[in-house]
Amino acid sequence: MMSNLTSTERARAMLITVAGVLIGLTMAAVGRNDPMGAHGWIVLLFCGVLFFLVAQTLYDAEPVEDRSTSYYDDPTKVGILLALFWAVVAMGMGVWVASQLAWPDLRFDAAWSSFGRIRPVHTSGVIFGFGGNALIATSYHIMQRTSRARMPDQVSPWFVLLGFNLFCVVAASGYLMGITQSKEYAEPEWYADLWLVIVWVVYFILYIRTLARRNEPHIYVANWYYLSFILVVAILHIVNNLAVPASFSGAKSYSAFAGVQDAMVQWWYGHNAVAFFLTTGFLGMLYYFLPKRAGRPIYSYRLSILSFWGIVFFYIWVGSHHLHYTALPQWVQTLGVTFSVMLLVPSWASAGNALMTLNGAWHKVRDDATLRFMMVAAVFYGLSTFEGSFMAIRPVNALSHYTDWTVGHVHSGAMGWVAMITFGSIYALTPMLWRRETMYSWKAVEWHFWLALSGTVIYIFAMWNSGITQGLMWRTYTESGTLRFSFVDTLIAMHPYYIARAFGGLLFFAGACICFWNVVMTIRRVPNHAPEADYPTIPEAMEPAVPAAE
Amino acid sequence: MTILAFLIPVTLSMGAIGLGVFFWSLRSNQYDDLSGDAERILFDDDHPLLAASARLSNTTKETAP
Amino acid sequence: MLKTLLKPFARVFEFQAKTHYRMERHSMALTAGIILAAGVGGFVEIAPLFTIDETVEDVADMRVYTPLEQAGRDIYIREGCYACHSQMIRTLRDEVERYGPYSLAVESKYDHPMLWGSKRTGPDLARVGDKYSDDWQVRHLINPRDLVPQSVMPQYAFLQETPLRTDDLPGRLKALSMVGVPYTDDMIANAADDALGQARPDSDRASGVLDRYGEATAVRTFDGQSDRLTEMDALVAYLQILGNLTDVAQNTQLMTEE
Amino acid sequence: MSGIGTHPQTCSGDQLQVSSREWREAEARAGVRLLANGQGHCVLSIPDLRCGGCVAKIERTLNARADVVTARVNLTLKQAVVTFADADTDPTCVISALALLGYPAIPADVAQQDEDDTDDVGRGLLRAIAVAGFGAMNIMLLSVAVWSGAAGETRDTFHLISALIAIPVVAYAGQPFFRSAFQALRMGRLNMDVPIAVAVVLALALSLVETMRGGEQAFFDAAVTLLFFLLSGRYLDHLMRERARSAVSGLARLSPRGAMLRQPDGTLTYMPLSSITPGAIITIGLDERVPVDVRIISGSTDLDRSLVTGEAMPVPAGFGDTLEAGTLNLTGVVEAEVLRSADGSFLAQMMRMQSEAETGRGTYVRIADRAAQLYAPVVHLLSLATFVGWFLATGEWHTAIFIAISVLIITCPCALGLAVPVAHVVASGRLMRMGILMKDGSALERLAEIDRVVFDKTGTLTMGTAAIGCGPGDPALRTAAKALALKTVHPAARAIAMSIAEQPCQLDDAIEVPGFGIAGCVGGRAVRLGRADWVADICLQAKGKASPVCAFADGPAMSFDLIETLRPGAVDAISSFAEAGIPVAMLSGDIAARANSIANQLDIADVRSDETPADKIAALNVLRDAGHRALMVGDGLNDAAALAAAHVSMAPSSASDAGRTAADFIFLRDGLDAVTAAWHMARATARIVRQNFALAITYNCIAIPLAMAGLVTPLIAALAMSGSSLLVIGNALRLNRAAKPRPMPMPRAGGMEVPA
Repeated sequence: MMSNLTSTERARAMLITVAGVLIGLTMAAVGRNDPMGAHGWIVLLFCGVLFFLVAQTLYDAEPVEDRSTSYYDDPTKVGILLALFWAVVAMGMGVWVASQLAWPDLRFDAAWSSFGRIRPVHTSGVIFGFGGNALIATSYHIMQRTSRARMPDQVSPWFVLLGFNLFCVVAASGYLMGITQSKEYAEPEWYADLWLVIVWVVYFILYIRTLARRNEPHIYVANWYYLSFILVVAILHIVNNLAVPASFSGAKSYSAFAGVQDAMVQWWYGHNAVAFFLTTGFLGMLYYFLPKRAGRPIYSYRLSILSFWGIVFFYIWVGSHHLHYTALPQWVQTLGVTFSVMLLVPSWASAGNALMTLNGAWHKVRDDATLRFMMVAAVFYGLSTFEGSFMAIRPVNALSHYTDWTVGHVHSGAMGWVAMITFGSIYALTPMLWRRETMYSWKAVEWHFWLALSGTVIYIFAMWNSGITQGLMWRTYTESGTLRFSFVDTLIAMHPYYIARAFGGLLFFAGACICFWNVVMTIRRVPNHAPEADYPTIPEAMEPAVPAAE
Repeated sequence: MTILAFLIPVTLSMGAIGLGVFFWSLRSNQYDDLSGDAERILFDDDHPLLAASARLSNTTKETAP
Repeated sequence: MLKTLLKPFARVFEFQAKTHYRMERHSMALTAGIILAAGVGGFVEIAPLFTIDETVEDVADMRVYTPLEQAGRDIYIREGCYACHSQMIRTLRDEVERYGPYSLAVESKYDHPMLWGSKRTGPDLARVGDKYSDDWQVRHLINPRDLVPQSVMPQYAFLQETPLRTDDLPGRLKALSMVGVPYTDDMIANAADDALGQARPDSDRASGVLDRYGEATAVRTFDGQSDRLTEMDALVAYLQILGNLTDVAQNTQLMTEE
Repeated sequence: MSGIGTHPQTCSGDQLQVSSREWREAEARAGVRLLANGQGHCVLSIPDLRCGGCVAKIERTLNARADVVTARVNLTLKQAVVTFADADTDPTCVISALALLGYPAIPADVAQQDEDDTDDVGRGLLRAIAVAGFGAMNIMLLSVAVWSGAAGETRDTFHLISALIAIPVVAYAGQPFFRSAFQALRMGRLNMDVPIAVAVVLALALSLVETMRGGEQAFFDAAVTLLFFLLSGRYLDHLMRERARSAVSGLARLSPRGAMLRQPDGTLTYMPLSSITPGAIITIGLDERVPVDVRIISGSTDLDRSLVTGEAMPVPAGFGDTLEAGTLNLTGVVEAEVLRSADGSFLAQMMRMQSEAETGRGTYVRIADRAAQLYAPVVHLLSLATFVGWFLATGEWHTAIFIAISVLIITCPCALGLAVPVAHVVASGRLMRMGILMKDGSALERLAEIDRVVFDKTGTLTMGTAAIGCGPGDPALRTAAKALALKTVHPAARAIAMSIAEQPCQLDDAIEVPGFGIAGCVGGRAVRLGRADWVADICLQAKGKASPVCAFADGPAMSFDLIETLRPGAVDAISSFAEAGIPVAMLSGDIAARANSIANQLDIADVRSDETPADKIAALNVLRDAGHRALMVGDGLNDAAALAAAHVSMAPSSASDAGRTAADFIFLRDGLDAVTAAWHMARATARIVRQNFALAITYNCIAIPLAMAGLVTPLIAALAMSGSSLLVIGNALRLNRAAKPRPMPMPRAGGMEVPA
């Protein structure tokens, strides 16, 4: 991996790792009687290992490969493996956390293993670890292929990828030590936020420079989606994490806004993190890998551009639908409803566009599990966005808010759409990256698909049932006008659904493990037996059965 | 809701950036050959296109009529 | 490294110069540019005229958290209690009947960050203050299943043994005052003593707490151990004050909506 | 080479051959435009470009060439833009390379390419839509906030922000409407943009006043959303016209750009048309169009004078004959003396006639503008009445003005501005799928109103290419005729070769005598195929037969009678027009015999033959003056001007370029059923547009009283406006299912034989 870097690049990489070690050292020293000190050691260890890796190869021979005739794929390869590593770790945490809700004593007798601390490890682990790494890896691949130009330099992709993973490690370890800002999906503390800003700015500059030196004049629509993902997440992250540290030697910080203002900013960020991190980023992935795997162009390229501008405009204003019936002024809530419902239009435009692309290639979807992953992802994207718009309406929200229904909606989007499209893209990408004919075992891909699908469906149904039951039980009155159920009664009613949810999560987790195993085996061993049918894309009759829209 | 005095300008400026990018995309005629661009990704041969200038200097190529 | 980093900006400057020249040629684009520039300029001047209604009610008797309560709140955040407990009673009849008057914006005015929460695996805690005795809270935190057999809440027995760190409390209050919480210098200076004082009703520091944070401040040995100041003291102190920072909601509550 | 035939041959065959290849290269090179950095830039139109695979293949081969800097294929416009290293590289080698790949390419008309290279109007509209969209979105957000309850200072602030957004947006995005409204007013007539501009400006002004006063209601969002909807309607209209125009302009130009001039020292040099003066000597090679009006001074040839007579049958021309510019030189290479300069030539006259006829049609007032004439005054009067009424009733001028302007806003012209273009876009999409290209929206409107149909014979009712009826019995003569026919490009000979099934016999020293025919000898006996009087030189029997004739020296002579086959669907097209009670006429440049035989065969009563282009225009003008609206279907070979003069016109894809640019509709497939299909579609669209107007009127009848009663708040205005627009667009989209053309009747057995 390191052999492809020239000596100057290795020197620069080493310089950066040395800087990292120094930062770790200062954090450890300054924060010695504060959990931040532990983070100092972690940073030191992380950069130290990297330093050792780079130092080893400092005096090796210069790389011989002619850079102008090939793309730079090493970071993408490492990115995919890291994404799968985080998937397994974070989904494992998810299963553990879900089981803790069913059987509370399923924990170690130590502070770090309580539900409150390991839940954020699951959420940040899946969103940033699995989703973030997958987005970075696929964006490296897509921006080079669609611009038909290599990345401008070879250090910044590593800096972004490994810097981002350092952020994930610091975040996860921090939660276990109790370092959190308690703002959902923005829990990491102030120094981790600052570090992410640096990484993200370098990522944005890397992306823009690659596009600037493109040899293909047209910038493919997937790049638009990725660019909006990077730019808007940067703005959201900065605005939501404005905070004053209690002291520069401690991890604790206090958010700049308070009460109802902080609620508005948090959920302006919260929903747009979903919008721009988990939707536009992965739509970019969909618009590249689905056509590539199906061997057919997108049904209507003009529609994909139109829905891009639609999504970018509509999503920004819908945050307040998380705060119905709260102390937020009435008109801000109504505003959230109006735009959440209008948001359905661009969302379903993308979902429809993806499914219509498969028109005429359904036999491939039947035979090729990877394409089936992407197709199911598009279906779930349509379902979860419809469910989202529906839940944003005030009376429905009155029932669903604070219940498990919200959790069901989140997971129909996360497991059904985000995870499925990522697994599909990884299965499409891995043979290409490691120059293999197909995945190591196509049966494993089929197994993973059915495990993932059944896991998701079980999870969602469990949460729908428990959510609606909980919501209704809270508001049930006896004839004499008193509340019929105490809160504990509702908790007792949840127990069977929590078990079902844990089981669904277990299936999904098993699928992720199979995927990790399959990818590793694809890398390590060339399949000796001829794989029956993991269909490489054969460009069949190019005429779509339904003539393209425009 | 004094926070809106902060959130609205942020969102309006993001909208303005979007508009600026749209104008740039119009000027650099990104929308000339939509059906062609949709198909183009299907046929890349997985190695980068040499920049036009680089290709010209590379004279070893055959010049069949 | 810097040179390569600045290279794109060189292109941006050159791009800007080129567009400027081109804009001059297209008079229409130039007029549009001027209008937009004027618009933004106008916006900045007129901005001070902006007065978005202050929807947060201003109430006299709203008080800030004492150092002990604030420390308890930080522990509440550290342990991730917000993952299962919300602190926002909605304007719905069943919630008002189950939890008490619906929460007003002023009540979370000094919450940095707000803990309204988004999931109720456990009950809403917005008005749990003084609903249970200190002793109930302590025994429930040590092992929830002792008091509520079906509870799925984790045990926090270690809080009873972990001493509360008070040396960083002034720094925390100072940071909070920087983000807008009206802590006086006097409060910041005596933060550590006030924290201990609030848990030691008979000690001399207790009087300092009362005159700084008001007579109604609860000064009790929250965790039942009068010899040590533990994190349990802080957390229970925080739980007992939830909903009691101001009683504007109780006495101004109208008939709830719906 | 024995001097067969009576006309001296001055220059040898091969030297003239060279000139025609040189001419072709020069012609192509003229298509290359010089770029600033010294590189050549050329646009090649590649008609059978279909998929991404072809794009990738072409680009890979072209980019691999040393002399090509970049080659980029545009699949939508089916064009390839090639940049050469230096400006004077010869594009024909690229064209041959493409032909090798299986993609024949013709240099697209570069001159025309410049104009629509940067389609400024479309881009300007798109920019305006983007700005209006941005404004509408953000103001809608702030307005929804105000409507859902933000009151007091917050509302004033939001009104202020909306104002700050609305002023630049309306100033920038409203310009297309303000400009055209201003021009219309300056000329003292009302068009549709006047009410729009007035409504937007007044809405903005009123809202600003309300903001300053701190009033509750402001119409910023109404003004900007109105602009957004109408701009999209205008863009759709423009897009449709652009799509039709690019389909037409993609084809090769009619008259060449230059000619091979005979210099005093005898050498041949390529000179652009503009520098050719009367009296100069030029050579015209094989298969070249005559650039200017000339008189032949040496050599003889066959000419395709279809541009003048409309007859594709070649006509011989020899020493002393004058050739009109635009005619096609088929078989012989000739030297000729220039009579008139390029812009005085026959072709230029034809073009001028056509453009005059087209401007005549320009006066056709589109249905939207016609409705505006009615709509604008009524609405303005009503709003004035409201103002006066309220002022009298309440005495305060402010509420009066507020309600008056709300009347103006609520009667939004979206139904006019948006529905008509949407209906036309949907119709043009449907027609495109049926293989019919439509030039612009007004063509569809005009086609719906026709009450007369006029057909041109050759190339429209008939297939245009000659076909052989019956041939001679004697096999030896048939094989000889086939062998001879294969030697020449003459269309009649080609038809003969196709109609004879047997293998051609061995033929030695065949000579083509341009203007007469082909001679050769088979097994020692001389044989000739060509004009009757020329064949008669070696075989007496041939005299008096209808040419072309084929005969051995002193052997039996046999003549081939060339016949014209009818276009498939011709009979049904005529009969369906007759059923609908629309009289059908036929104008033909052909001789009376052939014209009448086809006419009674299709039972067309009104037939006029031997019509020159001028006669056709006169006939059409007579119809127009009599108040009839005539549809002219012709291939425009000689009657391009007539096509332009008719109320609405249609041409087959085989028509000449002049015809294609003049016609409103071009049907790509051979069948004439396309004419009836287009007509049905036009009537269906007219019905939908009428329904839309009915919808708009009913909407206005509900909305105006409401507004006059002062009940209209910005929320109701927004809902009403978007509701009415969506309603009307929905109705227009119904066109997709409606008006399915009647299932295609089975064409009857084979074409009808008609003596040529």
